[in-house]
Amino acid sequence: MKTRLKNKTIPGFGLSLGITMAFVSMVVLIPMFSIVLQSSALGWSGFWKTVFDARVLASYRVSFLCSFIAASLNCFFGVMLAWVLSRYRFPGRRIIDGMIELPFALPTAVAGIALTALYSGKGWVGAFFADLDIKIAYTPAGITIALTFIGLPFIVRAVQPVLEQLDPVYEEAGRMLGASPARIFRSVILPEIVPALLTGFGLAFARALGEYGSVIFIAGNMPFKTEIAPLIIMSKLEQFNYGEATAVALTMLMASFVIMFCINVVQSRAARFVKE
Amino acid sequence: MYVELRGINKHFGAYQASRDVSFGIEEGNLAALLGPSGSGKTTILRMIAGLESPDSGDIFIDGARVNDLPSSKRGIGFVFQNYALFRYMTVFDNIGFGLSVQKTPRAELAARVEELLRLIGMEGMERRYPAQLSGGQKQRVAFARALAPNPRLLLLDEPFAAIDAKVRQGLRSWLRGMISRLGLTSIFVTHDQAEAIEVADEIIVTNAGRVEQKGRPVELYKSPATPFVARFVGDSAPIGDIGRLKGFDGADADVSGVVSGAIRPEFIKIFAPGESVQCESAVEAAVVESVIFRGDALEVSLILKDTRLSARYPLEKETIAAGQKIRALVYCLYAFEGGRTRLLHNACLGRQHDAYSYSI
Amino acid sequence: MRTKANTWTARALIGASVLFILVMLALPLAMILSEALHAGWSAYWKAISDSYTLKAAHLTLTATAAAVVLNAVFGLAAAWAITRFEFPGKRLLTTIIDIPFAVSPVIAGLVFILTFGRLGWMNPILTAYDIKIVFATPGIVIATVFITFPFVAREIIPVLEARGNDEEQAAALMGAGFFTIFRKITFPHIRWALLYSVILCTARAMGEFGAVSVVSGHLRGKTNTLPLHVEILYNEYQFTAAFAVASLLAAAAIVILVARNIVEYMVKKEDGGHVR
Amino acid sequence: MKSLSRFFSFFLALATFFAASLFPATFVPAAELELTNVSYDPTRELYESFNKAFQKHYKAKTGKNISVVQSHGGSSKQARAVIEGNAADVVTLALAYDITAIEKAGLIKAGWQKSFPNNSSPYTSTIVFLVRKGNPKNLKDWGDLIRDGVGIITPNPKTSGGARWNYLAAWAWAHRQYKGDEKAVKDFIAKLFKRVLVLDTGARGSTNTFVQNGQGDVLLAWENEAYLALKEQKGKFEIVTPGLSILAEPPVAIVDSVVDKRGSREAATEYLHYLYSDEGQRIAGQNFYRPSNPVIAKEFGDRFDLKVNLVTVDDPIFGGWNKVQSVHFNDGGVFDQIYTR
Repeated sequence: MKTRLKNKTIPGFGLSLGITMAFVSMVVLIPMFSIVLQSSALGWSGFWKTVFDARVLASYRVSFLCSFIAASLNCFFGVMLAWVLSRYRFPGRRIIDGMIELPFALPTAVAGIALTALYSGKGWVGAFFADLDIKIAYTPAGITIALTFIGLPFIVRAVQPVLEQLDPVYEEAGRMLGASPARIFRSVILPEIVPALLTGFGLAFARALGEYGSVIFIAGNMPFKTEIAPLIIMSKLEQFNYGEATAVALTMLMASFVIMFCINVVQSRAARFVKE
Repeated sequence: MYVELRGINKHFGAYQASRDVSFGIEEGNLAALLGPSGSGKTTILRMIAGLESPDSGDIFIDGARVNDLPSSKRGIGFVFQNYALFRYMTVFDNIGFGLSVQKTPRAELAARVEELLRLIGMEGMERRYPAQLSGGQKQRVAFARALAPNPRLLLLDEPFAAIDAKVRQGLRSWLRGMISRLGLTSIFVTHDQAEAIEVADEIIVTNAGRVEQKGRPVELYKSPATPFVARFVGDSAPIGDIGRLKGFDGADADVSGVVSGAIRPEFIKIFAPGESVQCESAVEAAVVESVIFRGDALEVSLILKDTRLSARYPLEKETIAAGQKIRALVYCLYAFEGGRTRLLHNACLGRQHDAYSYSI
Repeated sequence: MRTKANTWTARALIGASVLFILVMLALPLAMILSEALHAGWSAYWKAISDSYTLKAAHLTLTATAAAVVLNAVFGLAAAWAITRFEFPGKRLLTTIIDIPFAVSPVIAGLVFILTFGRLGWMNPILTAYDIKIVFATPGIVIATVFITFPFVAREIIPVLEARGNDEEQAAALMGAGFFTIFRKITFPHIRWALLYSVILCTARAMGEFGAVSVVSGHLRGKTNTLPLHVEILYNEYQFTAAFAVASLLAAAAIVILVARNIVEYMVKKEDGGHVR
Repeated sequence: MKSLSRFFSFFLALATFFAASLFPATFVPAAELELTNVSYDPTRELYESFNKAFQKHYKAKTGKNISVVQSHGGSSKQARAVIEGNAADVVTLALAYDITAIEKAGLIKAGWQKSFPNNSSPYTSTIVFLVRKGNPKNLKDWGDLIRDGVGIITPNPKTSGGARWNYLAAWAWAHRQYKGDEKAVKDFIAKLFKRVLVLDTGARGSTNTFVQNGQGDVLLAWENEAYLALKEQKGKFEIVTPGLSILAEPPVAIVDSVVDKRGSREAATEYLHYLYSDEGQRIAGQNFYRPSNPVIAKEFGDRFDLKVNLVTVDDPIFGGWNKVQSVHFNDGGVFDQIYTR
């Protein structure tokens, strides 16, 4: 199909789009196509039977619930961190700012064994809670902590630039109109950061949903209680059950795609307000 | 004095924003803080509002010292330079924000907002978002928002800087009318002297952190207290050494050691070729550099004793052209004596001619 | 601009945020370090210099280098195509590029097995040319490329979009070729964003566990990356060795984060603009 | 001209893409003769010492140097990798079912289990209990496990070979204990798995959960795994051999399609035969695996309780792996029913 290119003045269109399409097809499209191909071998009835199997549904529940709680925890602390990092000068600020990306850089397996060692009955933190007869590792709480660790950078890094570039004049206008700092935060600053916050939340949620490496160490993997969806895929694979594994994988893929789509919609809608 | 500043000093690091600033403003008065950018006028406004706190000195509103009062408790309405409307709130919510903070009942709030919308001539626009308004509309909403909680003092930071020229004129007179109708003590900051003269009851000229002069526009124009005010307010041409002009030379003028000064265009009278000349001894020879048509008169730029001056030349007189030699008489000028400014009349004119026409 | 923390709420917010970072990030790091040095320096050094560890480190560096190079090339090409031209399906292309962010690493691994594995539909072609991808280094490279696919593109596109393309158009009108325009006009503006995203991409690539473990086959000394080696050591009761190698990865992560901070500082100093 | 440059760039990209990713592969120097042994979790220590001995033996016998590349992981996970293309010359997995899966995928010829003695199982093991020092909960046999307050650790039978042997051993005991009453046996197994605290994916993961992270009161483990734990963590644990257990036969096999392509059949056969040699059997014994050669087994008589009562998977209760897999472990099987709470 002949694409009618409006601005052909800048060269390099063929080259750049060519490379882009080559990569996108080789790395994303062809592999994704394989998933669809493989799970279609299952047929619709097989697909629904697998996806709505009790244990798979339970794993969705565990995965979605823990990912949601982890992402929300990250929202609360992420906004606080972004606020503190962008508004106050205090000793150690640069070190804290530097550490935010650690979950990106640290391998998930390493995080997994470290968190498990930390929160299990004998670990530094775990022992403390064990005395209070509270188990963290091998429970959904453990999963949530691992997912919070994984998702932490997304929200801080989404909200921080917005706060840093926000013109202080809005807060001053709020103060002049007699609003208390809390009210100013709620009605002036929050709306400004909500789009970035939702984007960060979406990314953290999608990332946590698919996390495997760190979670299997701390989860305990008890069916119906702490077995996460990626583990279902893995265990179905280990039973040479490719069709069902890809079926579950496809539903996860669908969920993440919906989340990413919502993020894009939110971003474009928010841009409408800010047409300065 | 309704608003009073006494001995205010403020510096940001090494930069001294306010040096011993003291002045007062009468209740119901509309005052302008006029000065070049960076002269500390905005800082003064922000200190009154409580957005900045002075290093030393006191601020009084309605007789009470407010230094320790937070901005929200000073009963001040503030209009920001680029409006600072809350982008995610409708016009209605923006205007009603101040009242909703005071927990005003819904109905009363709505009534007040509707009243204000009528006041600013924007009925029916409650549901709009700031991004959908023009610059002028945004400024009026910002004005209404500041007025909503019935402040006792209104502060405006360069309210028209961000508005394009032709809308600005209308907005200025609209604002002038609003404030005088409400009888609300107001202070606004501007770097545009025409705006200050046109809108304000009184003007406070600031320069490098100090108050140069405070007074009604006519006063500032006619009797500037300092060289800065003379040069800044109205047009004037600087004179290196006034002694070199006839009638102001050392001999009979009672000035000694006076060096520089400034001449306003209306201080100079240009004689058409062949026109009878008063006071022959004080007339100076000059060459016309350029002639610009200014609507009601011609603005003539001329070189007199190698200093460039500008003067007005009525249309009905015989036309003159660039390069033509003419004769001009300097009625009076501002003499700068050690930081103070004094109006000096041309000695040879004697007393009989003290009244001269001013065209503001 | 940042103020000194003077109010009570400011101090409380800072305290809470710092505590959150200490518990969530500093504690696991400290855990890794303490376990790693548990048996003293000699054991630590032995674990680090063990032949399998070195082979794993070699493979990790090779795979990371290949992945970062490929992603950088893709990122630049995609950013150029997307921000400099108008063509149908552009928004869809940007969403597709973001898919790897939202997809679970497990699915990523599975996807490549289904495409390039013995059961994959591309198998006849691969065996015909005797090309081995999965269970060999190319498989690990492509899995790492997938995981870090959007990093560079996602970082450069906003920078180029923010700047608009009038400079490039002007240069093109004056007859400049693609490479001169890119080198002289575009590259200087995205230099820092590119460096910043390459750093993040490297960090994430080195730390990938889930996807790589599916396609790796765990052949000791041949297809084990460092994160996989950590899991193997952990499963061989060599806990101190596992944490020692983990501390190696954590150290690499910290070095990378310091580099990121330096880059960000340079950007702030140079044009005041915010990289992200 | 326009489409030409687009097409050219498309190919340029593909070329750079492949070159860059293939480059590291060709770069790795091809070692001399090399065997790949894909094995399951707990045999790491066994094959580490065995491979060293085999290298010496093979050098002495044929004068050629040989290196053995090991790969360890959950038994069925490893079988899956081989099926997907992980080129293994030999596989030494936890249960016959996993190797049969590879056979079904066409990589191993049928009748592989007969090509090596003792059902192609050079070493056997059984399932025992690992408990804390002093056996605080006084767990003597399977019956004690379902007492209240007992925390059990075992891997997930759906993903771990070892866990399936645990399950079969428990089933065999319950079958004898309740004299074949199907409902009572299922009820026992359900109660047993209700007390499981953590279901790791692999046998070694479970051991770590019990040993390193101190979870639960008893670990159902391979005999060799239990002894290894004793060696690693001196004086913290002790072994309890239940009255009845299962004869776990982890089989070995040559992957025909790979050895034929690589021409390593001769070396691979030699490798597996060496497992049966006295030297090989002794290494197995030292690593807590029961040598299949009775003579050597006696040498380790003090270590292994040779008199323990063992049932095999081909016992009429089970009827071989295929039946067991479909009845108990496949989706919807007995194990799944236990978990549809």
